Amino acid sequence: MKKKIVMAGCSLLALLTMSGLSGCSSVQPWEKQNLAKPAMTFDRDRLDTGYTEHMYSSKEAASGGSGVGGGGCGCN
Amino acid sequence: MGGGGEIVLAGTAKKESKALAAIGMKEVARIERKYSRYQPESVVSRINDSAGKAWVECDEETVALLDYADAVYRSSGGLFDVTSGVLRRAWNFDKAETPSQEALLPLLKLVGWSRIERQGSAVWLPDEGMQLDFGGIGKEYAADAAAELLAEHGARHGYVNLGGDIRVIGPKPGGEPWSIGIRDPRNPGGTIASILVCSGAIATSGDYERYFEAAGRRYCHIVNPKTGWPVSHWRSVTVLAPLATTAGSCATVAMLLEAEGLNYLKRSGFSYLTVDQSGRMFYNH
Amino acid sequence: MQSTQGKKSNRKAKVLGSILASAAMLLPSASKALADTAPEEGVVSLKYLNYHDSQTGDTDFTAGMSKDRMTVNALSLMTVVPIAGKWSIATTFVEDSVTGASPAYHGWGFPSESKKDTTTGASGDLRHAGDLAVTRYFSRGTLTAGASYSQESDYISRGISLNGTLSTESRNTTFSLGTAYNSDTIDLNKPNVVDSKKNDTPGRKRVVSGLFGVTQVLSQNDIMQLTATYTHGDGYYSDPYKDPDVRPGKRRMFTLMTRWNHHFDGPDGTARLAYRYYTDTFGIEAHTFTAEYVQPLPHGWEITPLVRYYSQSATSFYVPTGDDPLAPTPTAGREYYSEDQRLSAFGAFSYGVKVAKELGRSWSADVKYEHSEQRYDWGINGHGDPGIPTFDFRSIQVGLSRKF
Amino acid sequence: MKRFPFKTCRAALFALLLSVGLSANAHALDKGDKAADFTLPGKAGMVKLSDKAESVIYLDFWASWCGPCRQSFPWMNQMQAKYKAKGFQVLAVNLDTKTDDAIKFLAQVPANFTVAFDSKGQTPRVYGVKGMPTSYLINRNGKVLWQHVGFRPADKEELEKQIQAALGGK
Repeated sequence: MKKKIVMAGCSLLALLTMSGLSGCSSVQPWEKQNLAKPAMTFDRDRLDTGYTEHMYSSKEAASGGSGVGGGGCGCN
Repeated sequence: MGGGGEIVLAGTAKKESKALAAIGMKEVARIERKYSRYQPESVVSRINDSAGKAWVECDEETVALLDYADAVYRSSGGLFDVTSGVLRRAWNFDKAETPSQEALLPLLKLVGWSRIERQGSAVWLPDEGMQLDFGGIGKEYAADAAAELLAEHGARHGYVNLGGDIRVIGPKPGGEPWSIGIRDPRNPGGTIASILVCSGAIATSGDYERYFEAAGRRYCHIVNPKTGWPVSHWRSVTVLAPLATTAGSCATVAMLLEAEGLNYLKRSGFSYLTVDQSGRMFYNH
Repeated sequence: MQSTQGKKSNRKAKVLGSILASAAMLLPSASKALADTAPEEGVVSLKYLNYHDSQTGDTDFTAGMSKDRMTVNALSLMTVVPIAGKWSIATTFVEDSVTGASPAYHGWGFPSESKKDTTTGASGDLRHAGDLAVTRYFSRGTLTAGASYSQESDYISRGISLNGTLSTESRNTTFSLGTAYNSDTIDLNKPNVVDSKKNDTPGRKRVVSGLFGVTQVLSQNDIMQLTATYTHGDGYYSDPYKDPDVRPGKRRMFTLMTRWNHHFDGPDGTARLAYRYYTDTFGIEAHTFTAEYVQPLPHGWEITPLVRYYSQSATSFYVPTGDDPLAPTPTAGREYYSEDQRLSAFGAFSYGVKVAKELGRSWSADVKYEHSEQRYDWGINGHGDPGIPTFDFRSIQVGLSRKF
Repeated sequence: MKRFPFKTCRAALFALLLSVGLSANAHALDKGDKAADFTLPGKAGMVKLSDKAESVIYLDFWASWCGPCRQSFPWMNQMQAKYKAKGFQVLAVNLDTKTDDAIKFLAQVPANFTVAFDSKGQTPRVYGVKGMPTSYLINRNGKVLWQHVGFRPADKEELEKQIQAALGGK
């Protein structure tokens, strides 16, 4: 059962990225005013993300996903 | 503005050079007449006479000069102040005496470019007795104006020299640069260096132009508007810049900034040569 | 008023005016403050967190099992210093203090003669953590080396990491690759450690993780990121303060995270959606959906409502509560077992809101409230343990930051 | 405990990586090309590139939302002032789709050089702009000397040397 899900995940990843690259018309550098807004970036408020990820990973079994590294803790 | 003036032109027939030089000199005389404190009907006198009384409308050139004075005031952190000419009343270079604090205080109250009010092309000096004095700008500006005028009339080789502030119109006819000597601040006849210049301008500000010595100390005509006392760190500051107006102001501001003057010159990006009181030279050329 | 004589002198005045204008431009400034170079995006920010969780027995099966559990107060400081646009150094310091405990076993902490009442299950003390990251910027990529350290009375964690990104020439596609190594040591001879575990194998854990990601610009208003991480951990996973609690000595984890940000031209708002798939060798499989909507408001205000849904399956060695939630469940014949409710199957809904305010060009302040509730029957990954009472936590964050 | 199927997943990921071609689009102005002329609205009246033919031109494509562009303005002011007398001209072409964003930016950040507005983004297409900002140095006879993508404080020294070189060699 697990095997199927993982395979689905990987192929989804491959499919989406392929379509992403060739499919969309490439956005010119000077057309990126909206993409440059802080809200559109992925690591916006590191301290907020730090606390939030720390809270949820110490109260749930799943953790990580957006990055690697960073301190571990004995949160039990 | 005082100080002698000469226009050197080369590469054209004598008669034509003379005519061109006359045009240049006429321009210098016009500016001197218009902005001299000594001429009663000059623009500066009219503004000073209306101090504390009325607004004075100015023409485009005067407005540009006031804007420039403001730019230099801000660039020098308030030390280059065209209203500080009034302090000269306390410093009489013939009597060779330092003024008392009581004599200085009332004059210091009349100094303050930031208190000048301006509306469009009109200007207002708030207190009676306040005085504008373009002495630190006028001479170099006249050199630039004359050089631009001559260039417009076809002059290609030569320079305009007003009391040591020189604006080059173009190199010698063969393209070689002019060799300009920098005066030795302590030996009137001698020079301490000479610079080869084929474009731009060179201006010097020194403690040897008008000064007196008392109790072993030299008091020159460049006065700090905040303290009312003359500066003493540099014997002379020479600056090479694209325009004589800029070169002159930078030299004077460097003198006013005293020890900090060297950093100011480094930040300006221009070539400079300074001599401190021990006679040591600092330059980057 | 001197009248200008005719057009010629007017033109001349313009020429002379331009001399003075360009002369003014050439003047350097006396004080450095005058030359206002734009900030190079250096940042100093401070963030305070207050976290509180509690458990409520709101089903007839868990009646009476309501209890305040844990409170955490934390303060963190981050500085990012750019150097000539080529480097940047980011440091973060965190200090948090924990009071109260998570349950040592089912029904822990409730008056019942049948159980031996151990006093606390969590370190009621201070934790200090810090990390340093040095980033080198290239024309189309970055390289970041990081080091982290975290210490509390019974747990020390040290880590190093290396992350790189590379963009295509149009900068519409960016690949990221990362790896990290973490080494944790657990102090097993603390007073509250369960006696049977005092002589366990040394309390050490080594974790190596890798990351691969692709960020793709889809349109002027859409950007998507796919990140896969793989973590390989070996060592002491059991919880020294909990009994019965014996967990496997190794854990492999895999996550696949898809993030999509969409900007709406009309309200100038931004929707931020994310889905994370998680699976590991403990038998956990979890789905996480988060959605935020950032709405800028006049006078520098910005409001961001957020919702989150999380669901996880139980680990293969989770010991469910028997017919009496307060009684321990026999663990005979099991190699690994744990009653830690975080290993049971459940679902969780969270909601929250963050309000931020720009104060001038360089200061900004923000406040964030978030509440999350876990219930055994809200999950989509298999049946939960009805003996686990509903668990809630709420957090308040207050932040202040300055760009320079 | 079933074996975890990591191998298959990792293979899929690497296949993906290899198949991604790093596309470089064809047309762009290269070193030595003739700078394409253009006429755009400026702060006061129209701005034509060939009007500045006699001088060395630092053509900079920028936008109000771009951080490095904001950092390049004080430096461009300084360069314009310092080398103006030697016939050096900065021409900054704004690419904001909404020009009043640019006006708001210019009210905050002083620009003592010529600014032109190209909200349709025609000129950057012709010049093959790759990132924001992108600048071109054009010598006195209209040839593109080089193209520089991005702006970092560490670039200032090198850029100024190039400008001096371009000004020096008539």
